Amino acid sequence: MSKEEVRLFIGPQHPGITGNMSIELLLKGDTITWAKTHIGYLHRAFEKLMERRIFIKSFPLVCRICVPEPDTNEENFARGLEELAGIEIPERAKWIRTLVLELSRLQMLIMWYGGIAGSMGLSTPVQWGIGDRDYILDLFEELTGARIYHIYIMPGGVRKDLPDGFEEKVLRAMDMIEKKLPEYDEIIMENAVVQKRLKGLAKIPKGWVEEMGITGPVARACGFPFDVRKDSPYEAYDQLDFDVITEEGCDVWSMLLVRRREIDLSIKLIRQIIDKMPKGEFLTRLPNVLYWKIPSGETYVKSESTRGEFGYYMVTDGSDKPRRVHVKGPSFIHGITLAERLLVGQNIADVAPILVALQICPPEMER
Amino acid sequence: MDKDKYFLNEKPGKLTYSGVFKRIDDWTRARSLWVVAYGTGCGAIEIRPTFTSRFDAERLGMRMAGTPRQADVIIISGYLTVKTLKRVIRVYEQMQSPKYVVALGACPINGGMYYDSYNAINKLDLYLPVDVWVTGCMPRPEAILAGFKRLQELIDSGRADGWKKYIENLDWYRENQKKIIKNWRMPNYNW
Amino acid sequence: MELVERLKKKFEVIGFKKQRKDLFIVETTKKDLIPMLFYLKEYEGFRTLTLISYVDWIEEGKFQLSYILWNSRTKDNIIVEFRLDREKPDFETIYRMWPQAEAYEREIHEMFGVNFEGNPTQHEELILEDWDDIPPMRRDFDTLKYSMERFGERESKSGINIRKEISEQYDEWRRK
Amino acid sequence: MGLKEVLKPLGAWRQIARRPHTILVPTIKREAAERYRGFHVNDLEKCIGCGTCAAVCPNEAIDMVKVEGFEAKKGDSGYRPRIDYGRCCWCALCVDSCPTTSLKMTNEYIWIRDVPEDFVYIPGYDIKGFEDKEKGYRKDKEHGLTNYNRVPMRELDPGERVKSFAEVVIGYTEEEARKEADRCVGCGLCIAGCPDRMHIPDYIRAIASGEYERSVNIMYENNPFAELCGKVCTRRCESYCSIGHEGDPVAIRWLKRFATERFSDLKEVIKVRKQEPKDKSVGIIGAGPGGLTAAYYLSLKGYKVTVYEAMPEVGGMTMAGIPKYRFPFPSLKKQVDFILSHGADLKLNYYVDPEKFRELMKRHDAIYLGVGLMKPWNLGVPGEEHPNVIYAIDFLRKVNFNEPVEIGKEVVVIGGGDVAMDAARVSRRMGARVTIAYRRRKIDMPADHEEIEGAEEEGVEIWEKIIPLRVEDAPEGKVKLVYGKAKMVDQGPGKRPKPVLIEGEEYEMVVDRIIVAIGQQADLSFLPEEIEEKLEVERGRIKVNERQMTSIPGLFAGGDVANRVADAISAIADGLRAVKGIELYLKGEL
Amino acid sequence: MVARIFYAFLILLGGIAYGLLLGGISRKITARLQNRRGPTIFQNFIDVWKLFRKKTAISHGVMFYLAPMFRLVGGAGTFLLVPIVVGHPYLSNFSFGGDLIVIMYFMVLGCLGMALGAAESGHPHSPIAVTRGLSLMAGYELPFVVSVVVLMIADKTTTVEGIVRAQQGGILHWHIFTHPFAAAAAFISLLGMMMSYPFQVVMAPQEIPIGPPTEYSSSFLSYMFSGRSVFAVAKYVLFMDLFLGGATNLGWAFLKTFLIFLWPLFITNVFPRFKLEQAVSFFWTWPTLIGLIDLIRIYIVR
Repeated sequence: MSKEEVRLFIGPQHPGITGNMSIELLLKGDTITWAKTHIGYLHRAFEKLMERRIFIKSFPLVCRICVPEPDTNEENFARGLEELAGIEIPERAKWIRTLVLELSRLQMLIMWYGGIAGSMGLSTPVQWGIGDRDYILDLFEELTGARIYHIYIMPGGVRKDLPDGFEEKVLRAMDMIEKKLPEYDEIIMENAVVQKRLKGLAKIPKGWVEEMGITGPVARACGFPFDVRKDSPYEAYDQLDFDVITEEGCDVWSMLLVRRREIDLSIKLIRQIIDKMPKGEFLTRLPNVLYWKIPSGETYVKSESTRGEFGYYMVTDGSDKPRRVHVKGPSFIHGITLAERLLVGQNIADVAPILVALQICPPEMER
Repeated sequence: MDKDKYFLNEKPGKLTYSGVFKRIDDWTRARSLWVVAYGTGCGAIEIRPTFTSRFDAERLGMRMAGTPRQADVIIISGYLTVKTLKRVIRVYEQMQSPKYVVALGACPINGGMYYDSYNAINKLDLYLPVDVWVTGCMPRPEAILAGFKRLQELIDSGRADGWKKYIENLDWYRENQKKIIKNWRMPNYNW
Repeated sequence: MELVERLKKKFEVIGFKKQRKDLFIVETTKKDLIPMLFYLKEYEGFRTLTLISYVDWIEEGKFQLSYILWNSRTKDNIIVEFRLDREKPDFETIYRMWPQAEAYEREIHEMFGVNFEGNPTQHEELILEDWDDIPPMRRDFDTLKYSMERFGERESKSGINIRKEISEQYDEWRRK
Repeated sequence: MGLKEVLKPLGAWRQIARRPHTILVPTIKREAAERYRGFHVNDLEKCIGCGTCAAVCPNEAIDMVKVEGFEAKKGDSGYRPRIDYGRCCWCALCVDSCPTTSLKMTNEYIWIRDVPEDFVYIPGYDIKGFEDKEKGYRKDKEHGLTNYNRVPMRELDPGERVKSFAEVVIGYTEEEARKEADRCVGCGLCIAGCPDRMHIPDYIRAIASGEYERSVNIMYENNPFAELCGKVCTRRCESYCSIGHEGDPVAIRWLKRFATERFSDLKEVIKVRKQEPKDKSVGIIGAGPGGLTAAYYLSLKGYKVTVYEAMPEVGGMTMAGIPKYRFPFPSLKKQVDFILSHGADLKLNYYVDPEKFRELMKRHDAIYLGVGLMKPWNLGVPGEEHPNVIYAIDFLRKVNFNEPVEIGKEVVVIGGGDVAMDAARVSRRMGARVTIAYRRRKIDMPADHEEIEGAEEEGVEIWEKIIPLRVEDAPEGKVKLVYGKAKMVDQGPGKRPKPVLIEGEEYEMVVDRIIVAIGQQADLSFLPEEIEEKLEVERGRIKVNERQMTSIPGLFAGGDVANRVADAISAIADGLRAVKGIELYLKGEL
Repeated sequence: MVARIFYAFLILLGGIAYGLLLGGISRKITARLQNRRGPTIFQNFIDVWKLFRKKTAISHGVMFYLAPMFRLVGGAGTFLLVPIVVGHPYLSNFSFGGDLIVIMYFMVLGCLGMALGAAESGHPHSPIAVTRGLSLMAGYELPFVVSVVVLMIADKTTTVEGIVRAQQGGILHWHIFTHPFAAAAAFISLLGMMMSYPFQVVMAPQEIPIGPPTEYSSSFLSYMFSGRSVFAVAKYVLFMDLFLGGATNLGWAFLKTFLIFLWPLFITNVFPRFKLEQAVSFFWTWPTLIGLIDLIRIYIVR
C-alpha cells in the first residue's frame, strides 16, 4: 500500500454488499488497485453439523446453506442420498422437484433483476422485483408450508403433493409476471444510464472461464454453454425442451442479458412442466428415518442454481450419519478467485454492480 | 491527534426530560425508526420484503440507514457468528442512543438450528440488550412488522430501555463479549 | 481405450469406480496425484477444477483429499482422491495449475490443518477469526462441547432424554 | 445513448396510477397458507409421550416433560413434548413422525416477547389461543415418516389348517422381518406393557439392522423362553405400541419368533456368564415357564437347582395347554434343553404331596412354587357332572400327550378366553363342528383377537350372549345344553357391560361334547397343613411381595398361581423376579 | 429592523417546514411509483424531531461540529437572499442589488463547509464523497452559470428582483419561454444541485454510504436535514424567480415551487446514478452546449 492509496472496506455493514461479507479494496483515486474478499461472517459449520446429525436431521439443515435459493440444496442433498442409498423416486416427484426448482430460480432471478438496478441506485425496480417475487413465495407457502425454507424436497421424493388448483395458480402468477416484465425492461434494459454504465463493464477474459471453473450465467455470458440442466440432466430436465442461453459480451451487460432471458426461459419451463406433469405417487417410503443407514460410498451431485453449478460431494461410511458432505457453492469461485481479480482496475462505483452481477451469495461460500 | 481523544471514554451522564418533551420524544422515536442496513444472518432475506413494496415498513416510519451513526434500531436477523458478533457490537456501539435491538428468529434466543455449532452464539442477550424477540425460522415479514409494532409500543410508553441497561451493565456485557471474542481489537466507543 | 486403462498405464491406480455414467472416482497415491491431475488437465480435457474436498478417516489415521475435475467437452466429472497421513498432513499446492485452488487450499488449511507447500496465502484467515482450537473440521473436534462451553445454553432445557428416562425406569425394575 | 433510452424509463410513472399492492399488516392480519408450518399444537389426550418428536428433532428443541394430569399409565409415559422456540426450526419433522398424529402445526406465526425465557412452550398445555385453528401443517398418514402398515404374516390357508396340527403361522422371511422391525420408532413404551420388561426396542433394532445373534442375546437377558414367547405370547406389549394408535402395532411377537427360530443351537448363540458354584440349593416345584426361568437364572448364578414336575414332560401349561399348531413340541424341547444344560436337575413324574413337600423344605434353602392352575372352574349349573361335559385343559392335555380322547361330531365350547379358542380350534382339527358360546359379546372376549379371527376362519361359529342354564342328557350318547340369552347392561363408564339373563326364554342345543373353558384355579392340596395355614391366599392366588416371596420366608411363588394375569410371559417375569428375591434371601439380605 | 429579523426568522422556519413537507410528499410519490403506500407526508418532521432529540457523543473536532451549521447557514442564507414574493415588505427577504452573484456564492458555501466537516470526521467514505461532491459541483455549476449569465445579459441586471421584474406581463414573458435553452440547461443542472439521480454520486449508498454525513447523527444530522430542505426550497424559489416569472403572492409561490419540485422527482426515481466522471462530462457537454445556444443567440439577436 503506497502513500497515495486508500484502504477501503466494502462491508460487512454496507448497503452495497450482496450479503454479510466484505471486500477489502486499495484505491488509487477512484480506481481499485487490489481487492481481497473476506468471508466467514456467516460460517455456521454446516458440514460439521451434518457429520453429527443423522440423515433426516440434515434435511432441514441443508436448505439454510443458501438462503435466497434453498431448493437447490435440498434437491442436491436428496439426490445424493438417493444415489448412495439406491432409492428410486417416483416420476411425479421428479416433476414436482423440477417445478419447485424452476419457481425458485424464477423468484431469485426476479429479485436479482431488480437488484442489479438497485446496485446502481435505481431503487424502483428493486421494490417492484422483491414485491413481485413475493407472489412466488406465496405459491411456495401454499405448496410447501413455508416462504423461505421450504424443507420440501426430501430424500425419496417430495413431502406433500401439489394442493388442489395449484397448477392454475402457478399459471396465473406466470401470466402476471410476464405482463409485468416489459415494465421492468423499460426501466432497466432500455435505460440510457444503465446501458452506459454496464456495457463493457468488467470484461472477463474468455480463458478464465474454464481455468477458474466459472459456471452458470457468468460463464454463459462469456459464450460458454455451460448449464448443468443440459450437460448432465437431473430430475425431469431431460424431458424438457429448452436451449442454453449464451451471450458473447463477457461483461456485466451480457450477464444481465443472460439472466433476463433466463427469466423468460424459466417461465417457459414452468409452463412446460405444468403441462407435462404426470399423475401418481410422489414419495417412496423411506426406511425408518431415525435409524436410516446408508452403505458406504461417495458421490458428487450437482445442479444448476441461479448462480452457477451447485455441487454436493458426499461420502458415507455405512453409519447413520454422513462421513462428509462438502457443499460447493458457485459463489466460492466467483466471490473469491474471480472477484478479487475482476475488481482490479475498476472504478469504486462499479463494485456493487459487479458483485451483484456475479451474484455472490456469502452463506454458500463459507457454509 | 491522540487516538483516545477521538472517543470519549467515560460514560455519559443521565439525560433528564421534562414531561411534555419526553412524551413528544417517545412519540417521534416510536414513529421514526431507522434500521441499520446490516443483514447479519439469514433473516436478511425476509427483511427485504419487509422493507419493500409488498409489506412496506416505511408506512410505520421505518427506513434503512446506511450507516450505524444515524440508525436507531439494529436487527439481528437470525444466528450470529462470532466473527459477525464482533462487528455487530461495533455497529451497536457506534449507534447513538437511544437505540434498540430487535432479534429475529429462533437462533439468537437459544441457538436455534446452530445450537451445536462452534461458530454461532447461542444467547444473544449475553452480549447485547435485546428489546424485542421475534421467533420463527424465518419470521415472516408480517411477524417482523408485528415485532416492530411491539417495539413501537414499548418506545411509546417509554419502556424500551435496553440501551440504558447496556450502559449500566457495561462491565457485565463486556466480560461476556470478551469471553468469546478472543482478540478484542476494538476502540472504546462513546455512546 | 477406457480412461481407467490409460490412467493405469501411467499412474498407480488404487481404486477405480464408475459411480454414474458421468462420474468416475479414481484413488491414487500421494506421489502420483499431481502428475495425474496434470495429465487429466492437459491430455484428457478435464480442464476445470470444480472442488477440492477433504475427508477425515480418523479410524485409519488418514486424511483424504479429493479433487473433483470437470471435462467441459464430454461433460464428465472425475474425482481423484488419495489418502494422506494424519500425523503429518503435508502436501503440495496446485494453485499454479488452477487459480481457484488457492482459496480451496486456504480453506482446507484452516478447517482441516493440511499444509499445502507453496501456497502463498494459506496461513491467512479465510473463514474463522482468532481460532485457537484444533482445526474444526477434524472429526476429533467436538463442536457441541465447544459450543456449550463457550456460548452456553438457556437453562430452560430440562435435559430429559425420554428414551433414556424410560429405559432407566425399567432398568430400575430389572434391578429389583 | 439515444433519446429513446432517455425517455423509455419515464414510462415507469404509469405505475403511479395503479393501486399499490402493499398489504397493510399488522393492521390487517393475513392468514397463512393451508399447510403453513406455524406454531405447534398438541392433543394432550391423544399424545402418549413416546418422545419420537424429541428423537427426530434436528435441534433438540423438544423436551419431554412431566405434565400435570397425565400420569404414566398404560401406553403413556406421562411425558409431553415441550418445545423451545429458541431452538425450533419449523421443519415439521416432529409432526411427520408423530405416531399418534397428536402433534400438529397451526398456521399461526406471530410470537413476540420481550423476555427470551418466554419461548418455551408445552403445546396443548399452555393455552395460547390458537389451539383450535383448523389450518396448518398436518401429517399425511400415508406419507409421513411413520410406517403404519404391518408386513402381513403369512399363514396356512384355513382349509389347510384344520386338516392337521401343523403350525399355522409360517413366519417372516428375513427381508420381511427387517422391514417390519424397521417400523419400530424405539420409544420403549412397550417395555411397560411387557410383564417381563424385555428390552423390546433394543432387540427389534438389532433385528432391523440384521444382528440376529445380538437380538437373541438381548432377549435371553431376561427371558429364556424367547421362542415360546415368539409363538404364543399374549403380547401385551403390542397394545402399548405407539404406532398401534393409528396403524398396526409393530409385530413384536413375530419378530421375536423370527429371530429365535433362526438358530437351531442356542448354545452357540447365547453368551452366558456363569458364576462360580455356590453351596446353596433351590427347589423348584413345577416345570412350567416360570419355574424353568427361575431354574435357568439360578443355575447361571451358580446355585444348585432341582426342578420337580408331576407330569411326564416339562413345560407345564405350555406343554399341556397350548395346542401344537401354535407351539410345536420340538421348539419347546429345544428351549428346555438349553435351560437344563446349565446344570439344573430335573425330576419328572414327581408328584409333590404334603409329605414330600416337608422333605423338600428341609432339603433346599429356598423353594419356588410354580405350580400353575391345574383345576378347572366348574360351570356351576345343574347336570354338569354329565360325562359328556369335559374341561378344556384336560381335553387339551390329553390331545397334547397323545392320549385318546373322543369328542364326536358336534362340540360346543363355553367360554371366551384363549383356552376356549384353543379347545375350539383343536376340536376343529379333530373334525368336529364347533360352536363357541360366550356370555358377553365377541368384542368383550378376553381372547386374542387374532385367535378369534383364526378360529372363525377355520369355521368355528361364535354365539354371543349365551348363559348356560343346565345340562341334560340326550339320546344317542349326546348331551343337551339348555341356555338362555343375555342382554348387556351398561355399568357406567370404565366398566365393561354386564350380561344379564333375559328371563323366561330358554333354548337348547344337542351336541356330542360340551367343553367348558371358563378358567382354572389353583390346586394347593399338596401343601402341608401347617404351611397352608400360614400361607396367605388372596382370591384364589398366593399372595407374594414384590420379590415374589410368600408370607413364608424362603418360599417363593410365581406364575399363574400367584399372579392374576395368568399367561406365560408373566410367569416368566415372576420367575425372573423370584431369582433376584431368592438370591437376596439366600444372601440374607431379604 | 427587529421586526424584519423576526419576520425573517418566521420565513426561515416556514421555509424549513415547507422543505420538509416537500420531502414528505416526495417520499409518498416515490412510494406510489414503487408500488407501495409510503409513509405519511409528515414523516420528515417526525424524523427531524427525533434526530434533534437524539443523544450524541461523537467528536471529531471543532470543524466536525461546525459543518452542519455551515450547511444550515448556507441553506438559510441562500433562502433569505432570494425574494419569494418580489416587492413584498417581508417576503422579498434580503434581496439587494447584485445579489445573484452572492446567492451563487452562498450556494457553494454550504457544500464547502460540509466538505471541511466531513473531511474532519475521519471516515474514509467522507473524503471520497467530498471530492466527488466538489467535482460534481464543478460540473453542474458550469451550465448553471452559463444560463444565469444569459439571463443577466438579456435583462441587463444582476439582481433576482430585476430578473423577476423583467418577466412580468404575461406567461410568455417568462424566461422559460423566452430563453428555453438557457432554462433547459439550468433545469438540468438543477438535477445536479438537488443531488437527484442520475447525478447522485455524493451520497451513493451502494458505493460510499452515505457520503459526507456518514459520521453525523442526532442533532447534527437534523441541522443538516433542515439545512438541506431549506436549501432545496431556496433553489426552487430561485428557479421560480429566474425562469417562471417569480410570484406575486404566496399562493403562486407555492404552486410554482411545487411544480419545480416535481421536476427532479420525476427524473430521480427512474434512472440509476452515473459514475462521477460520466456525470461531470455530461454536465460539461449537453447542458452547457444547450445553454451556450442561448448565449450565442442573445449575442446574435443583439
